[in-house]
Amino acid sequence: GQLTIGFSQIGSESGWRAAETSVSKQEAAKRQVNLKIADAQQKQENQIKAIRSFIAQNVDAIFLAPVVSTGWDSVLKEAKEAKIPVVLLDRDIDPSGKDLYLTAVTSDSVHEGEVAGEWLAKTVGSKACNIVELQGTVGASVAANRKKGFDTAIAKHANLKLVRSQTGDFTRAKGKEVMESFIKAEGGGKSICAVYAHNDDMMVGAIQAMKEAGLKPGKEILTVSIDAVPDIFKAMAAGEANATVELTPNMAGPALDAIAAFKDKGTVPPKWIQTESKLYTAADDPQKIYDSKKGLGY
Amino acid sequence: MTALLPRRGLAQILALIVILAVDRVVSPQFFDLRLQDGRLFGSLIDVLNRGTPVALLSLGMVLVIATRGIDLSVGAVMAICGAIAASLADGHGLPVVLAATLGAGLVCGLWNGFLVAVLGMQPIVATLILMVAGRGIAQLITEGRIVTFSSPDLVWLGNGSVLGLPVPIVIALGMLILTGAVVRGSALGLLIEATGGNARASELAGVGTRAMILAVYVWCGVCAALAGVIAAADIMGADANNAGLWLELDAILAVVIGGTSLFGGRFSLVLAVLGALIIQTMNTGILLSGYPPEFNLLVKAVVVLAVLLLQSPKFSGLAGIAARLRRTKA
Amino acid sequence: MKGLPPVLITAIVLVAGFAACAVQFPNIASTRVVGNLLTDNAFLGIVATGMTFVIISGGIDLSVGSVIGFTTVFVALAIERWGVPPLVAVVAILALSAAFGAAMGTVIHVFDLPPFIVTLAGMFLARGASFLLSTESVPITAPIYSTVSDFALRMPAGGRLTAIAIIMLAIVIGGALLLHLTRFGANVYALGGSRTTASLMGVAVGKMTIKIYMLSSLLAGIAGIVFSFYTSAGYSLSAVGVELDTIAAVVIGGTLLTGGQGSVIGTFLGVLIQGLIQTYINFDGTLSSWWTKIATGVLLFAFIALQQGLVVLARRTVRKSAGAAT
Amino acid sequence: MENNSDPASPLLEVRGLSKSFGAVRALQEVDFTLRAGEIHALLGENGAGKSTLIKVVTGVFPRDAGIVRLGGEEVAPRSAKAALQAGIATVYQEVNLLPNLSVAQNLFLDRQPMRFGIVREGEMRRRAKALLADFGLDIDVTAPLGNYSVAIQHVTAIARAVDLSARVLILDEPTASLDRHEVEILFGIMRELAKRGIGIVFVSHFLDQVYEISDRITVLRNGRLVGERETASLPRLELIRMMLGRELAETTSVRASATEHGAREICASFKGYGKAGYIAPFNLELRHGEVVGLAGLLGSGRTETARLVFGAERADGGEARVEGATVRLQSPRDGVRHGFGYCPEERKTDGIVAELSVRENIVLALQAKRGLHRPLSRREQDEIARRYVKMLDIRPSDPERPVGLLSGGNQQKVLLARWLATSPRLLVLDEPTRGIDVGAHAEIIRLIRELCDDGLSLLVISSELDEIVTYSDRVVVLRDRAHVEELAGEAIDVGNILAAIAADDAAMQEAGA
Ligand SMILES: Nc1ncnc2c1ncn2[C@@H]1O[C@H](COP(=O)(O)OP(=O)(O)OP(=O)(O)O)[C@@H](O)[C@H]1O
Ligand SMILES: Nc1ncnc2c1ncn2[C@@H]1O[C@H](COP(=O)(O)OP(=O)(O)OP(=O)(O)O)[C@@H](O)[C@H]1O
Ligand SMILES: [Mg+2]
Ligand SMILES: [Mg+2]
Repeated sequence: GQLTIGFSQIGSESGWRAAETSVSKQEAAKRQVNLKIADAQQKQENQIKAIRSFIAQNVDAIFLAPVVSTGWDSVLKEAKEAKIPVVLLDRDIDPSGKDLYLTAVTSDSVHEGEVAGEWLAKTVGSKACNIVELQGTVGASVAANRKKGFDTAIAKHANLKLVRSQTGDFTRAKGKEVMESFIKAEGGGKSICAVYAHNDDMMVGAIQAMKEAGLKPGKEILTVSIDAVPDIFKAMAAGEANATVELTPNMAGPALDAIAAFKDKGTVPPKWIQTESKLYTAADDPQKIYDSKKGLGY
Repeated sequence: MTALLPRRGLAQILALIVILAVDRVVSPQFFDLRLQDGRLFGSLIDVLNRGTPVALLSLGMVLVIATRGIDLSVGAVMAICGAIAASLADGHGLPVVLAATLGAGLVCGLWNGFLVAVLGMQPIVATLILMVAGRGIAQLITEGRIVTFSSPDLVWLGNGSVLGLPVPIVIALGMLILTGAVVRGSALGLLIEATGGNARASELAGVGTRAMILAVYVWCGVCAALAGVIAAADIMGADANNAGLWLELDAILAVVIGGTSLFGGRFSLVLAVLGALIIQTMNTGILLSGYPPEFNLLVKAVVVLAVLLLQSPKFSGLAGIAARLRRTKA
Repeated sequence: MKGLPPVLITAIVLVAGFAACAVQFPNIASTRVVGNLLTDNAFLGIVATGMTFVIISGGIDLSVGSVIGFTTVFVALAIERWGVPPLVAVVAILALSAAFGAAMGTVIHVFDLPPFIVTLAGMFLARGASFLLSTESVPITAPIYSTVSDFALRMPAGGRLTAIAIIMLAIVIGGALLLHLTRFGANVYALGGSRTTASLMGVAVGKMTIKIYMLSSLLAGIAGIVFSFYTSAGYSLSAVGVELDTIAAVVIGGTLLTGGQGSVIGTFLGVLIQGLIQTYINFDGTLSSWWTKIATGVLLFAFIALQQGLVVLARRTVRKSAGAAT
Repeated sequence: MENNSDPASPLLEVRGLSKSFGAVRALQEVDFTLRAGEIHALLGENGAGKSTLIKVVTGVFPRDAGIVRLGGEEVAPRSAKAALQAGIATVYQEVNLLPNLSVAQNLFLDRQPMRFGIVREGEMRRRAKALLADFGLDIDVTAPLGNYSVAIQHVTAIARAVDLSARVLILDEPTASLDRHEVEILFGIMRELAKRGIGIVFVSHFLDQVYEISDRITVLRNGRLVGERETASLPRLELIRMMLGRELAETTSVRASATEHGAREICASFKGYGKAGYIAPFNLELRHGEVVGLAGLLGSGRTETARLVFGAERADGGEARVEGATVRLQSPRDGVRHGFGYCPEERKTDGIVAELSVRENIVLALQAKRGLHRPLSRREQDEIARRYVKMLDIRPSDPERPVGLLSGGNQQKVLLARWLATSPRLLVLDEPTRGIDVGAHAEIIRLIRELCDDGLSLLVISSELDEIVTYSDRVVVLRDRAHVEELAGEAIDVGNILAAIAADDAAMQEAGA
């Protein structure tokens, strides 16, 4: 009959996350799957609780968007004992748990950082460029990975220099505040050549800060960020942002397909279904993308 | 001479000066000011501007704490009111938006006040309820998205300027004066301090302690609403997930740094706002310093402890010097 | 003036709530869910026990969540990176957290500063220190970890009483005995009644204050170890915001934030009530992130209001019967 | 304790003790000598420094200068605990026990009987019972102390100290809230202890009691030692002169003619007023210019009557009228609005706002009455404060001093000032002279009379029957939470009141026989 799937979602900390949730619902509805979403309010312990209660309810499969990469072994073992397949969404877990889940539908966040860094290197060319970075929440694995990828990419280019890096907590308000201080600390922003933000929300805040300081983001100062949320396309259309790397909110679609195939025919999916980390720039008709993304629940 | 060396507030002023000096060391341009598009521009202005939400929150919080209460819900109320402002901004005029948001803040305050004053719940749990549910309500309004708007009126509240000063600073200053006028111009200040100092005795002296408690929570809600509107106007959007997140702790910290006891009683509005500025001066300094963000919390902890030790009556250093100075000048 | 003790009222509220949930989702009334409730809330039960002492003594400890986070990181690094034997690492971190609590208690007492703020600084400090140790999450692979976390007593009908649940139950019972049967416990209540008076009556207030915060941090350390068993990892962001959950559990359990009254068993019931609220929401599974928050708030309100109502009712009946007697 | 057998050797010796609080010099080079086996009264006006002396000696406050010798050896306790360990047990002035703990826990805090690290509850309960039985109390020792009246709390505190006193027992105004019966018991125990060689310091403002119990007297004034005398050789007037530094204006003992009062108008009246489980319904008429005294044993319902009359507690039946008009008294605010005032019995918890200044405490009720919108200007506040500080001789006279730092008696005067400032029509005073020195006592009684002559109506509770007899026009006697008798005019004397109070016991004994 109808499949019942429990989805342990991290929470609703950003627009992207809200979009992932609502896209998941749409995808489930499309396939007539009963999707139970438990929202963990950003806490791992809540996710573990949620998984346990899914097991207690005997669901057909569990989707897990892990808030952190470690600490899932024992609860996933329980799921395995109960013969409930688990699919990871959006983020991977520690390698030691490889045999505890069916497949992972994720992007590679190190790769995202690399794509951003490479774009910047290509665009700047050979001239010297001071970069400032808006990090995600301290301790968040995505932040660490996106930093790592970006650092690797720019390390190959001696002319690119990371001069300041501070956390903006993935939020607009903090992004703006931190950018304001970067501008003050870098002589009114004149010496900044590019901004890299770990997500688009911080970049939107940073763009405002630059505009208020009389700078021209997108022209005097290059911007590159990650996620591809609608508002960054609006900025791009206005010529205030340059590039973003997409993290698709549709992780559930491929996951649902994999589960359906596994349940019906016993097809074991590959261990990693990687989503594309696509780069968007002003050349990609940002207005159109904005219109198409607007309705997705970002 | 007491005007030069006030009995209270000396420790706070000194702390602020020390932190400003440290900021100057980590960032040589700290005191630079220039005019940019008819608006003052510089780190000092950033401190004031970024400090506004917490300063506004602390204005309400200090009254609540003076009655021996605490309001954990202010961050969530900020989120609710920001969300309301953002959803109404593009369809309605500023007066409607302000009326709706301040009204919402008022209702939130009434709810808290009702739980504390009428149902007799302990303030920390009573307001915890709205802290949890309130953010949910805010997200419900925005459906978890960041709702953006472009209404120039509302944007002006966040980014405009009056005589070169950013509007939020002017609003905070106005609220400080208004609150001061209401509280110290009427008997409210005395009655709040009495209620916080000894609620039973005040009740028996004929003070309407319930009304007093209700009033301070309402005012706290209104201040939080204003802070929420400013925070939303600042980023031209309502971020229900993150607006005001953990700011309740900063507001409480500001009040305590401002010398108001968490056990109620004597309070000072000006010093609470000064406390908010101390916190923000520290935050801005951290951002300017260029240290890796892993250090942020450690620096914060050390500074907070140092400021508190300065104020401690048992810590003879500063208090002793101040007393001696006062005595010699008198 | 006895009436219905607050603990009993909390227990009634818990049972009524459980029954109501079970009516809607029959699966809830299973040993499995009960076992989960204990396991999932083990670390919360442990910190809440320590917090009960602090709150009864008239203080508050906001640092516990951060201490848990620091502990997990420290233990993970010690075992995995520095090659310390697990047992030594555990002992070291317990000593460290006890010292941390003692330091906070000393500052509170010696400088006469409000606990709220001192422990808030402690919260920043411990979290900041764990960032310095490692911002990444570190998996713990030591065999003893999987042994402990896999250990469980089977209950009838599939429920599991896990090792960490047993640790929690032991600490709750130990805490209750310490609070209600020893001189130390009586002094905790005395401090909550009035610090000055307690001191005039000959209680060594300074030493008590230090010991109480030490106990709280020590239990937070144990909770951190339990948390690391629970997740087999150390992570600097673990247990963010747990201090508020803990305070809520303690207060729901009938302990007065103003100090002087309360019980460990009440706190334990408070923890279970919070766990039940979450289980209910998880079972429902239709709630979006925001409705989850709203529902949590509403249920919190319902439980507290119900409790408050019962307290008032109990007081009325006592007065009525006293009136009849005269 | 045979080492203390020599009656002449000083047990506790204080030499040149000084203590200042900022600018206030509370003690200046005070000497004090306590011999083993004596009962030594420490006397002085409110704010003379008695309590401070005690707190410095027991290490609660650090001293500025001076030495303390106990049994010949110099001691410098740095906390109450250290003093206890040295053998000095103290009952401080405010009831200093913990209302949230059980009576038994209070009695044995920090010294509970233990076995294997566990408190022996049963043993502790039994010992607590036995201890209190010595004081004629038979109560449930497992109930929280806060459930009991101030008097019972006070007796508990005394019992604890008595049990703890190894060498010295210090009692700072222990009798302030006790009635005659309990005072008798206490004195019996004190004499017993003194016989065993324990030195006892006794602070009181009741000179009768001082003469009854003490062997010697030390008098302080303004923080200085005035002198030390044998009680037997010190005439009362001389003692008063030592305390006040002047003669006491003679108080005439009986109120002016009571006859005309029959015609006075009714200020407030209560019919069938009561609350189930709190106090039985009563009828009470209060007239302008008249003092009504409430007499009864502890727990007889006097405080309850007062709270109901003022509106601090809601009645569940009956009718209240003010100046003839039916009114609702649902809260203290209602009481204040109708021109009532109420000085509660527990001044620390129900009366003062310790942190606020004398000025703010005085204007509090007046301000509450006027409402938020009509704040008293700072000048008006200063003026009111100055007037009452002067009228009631509140010391130190600085109106900006936090009330919590005043001596107990002066705090009581501040409370009185608070209500006088509202110009009430009815003032309810619960133990108004508790802890007030002889000078101020006479002052307050004169004030009560003057107020009456100005048309104020007074309802006064006092455990001092002499005092009640002195100023009352009518006396209502209470027993077991019911009004049982009303005496007026000639019928008012101590004997009649006692008879009315005891009638019940007699009746019970008859019934039992
Ligand atoms: N903690 C304190 N801080 C400042 N001043 C104090 C403090 N305690 C007492 N004083 C002052 O010291 C003086 C002596 O007070 P003390 O309490 O010893 O008087 P007392 O003789 O016990 O009076 P009473 O009979 O009213 O109890 C008073 O002027 C009082 O205001
Ligand atoms: N023997 C007792 N046992 C239990 N509770 C008592 C006893 N005596 C008094 N109480 C409690 O103490 C409270 C206050 O009563 P209180 O003794 O003050 O009455 P009162 O007649 O005003 O006496 P007084 O004015 O002398 O203190 C009452 O609420 C009562 O419950
Ligand atoms: Mg005294
Ligand atoms: Mg009484």
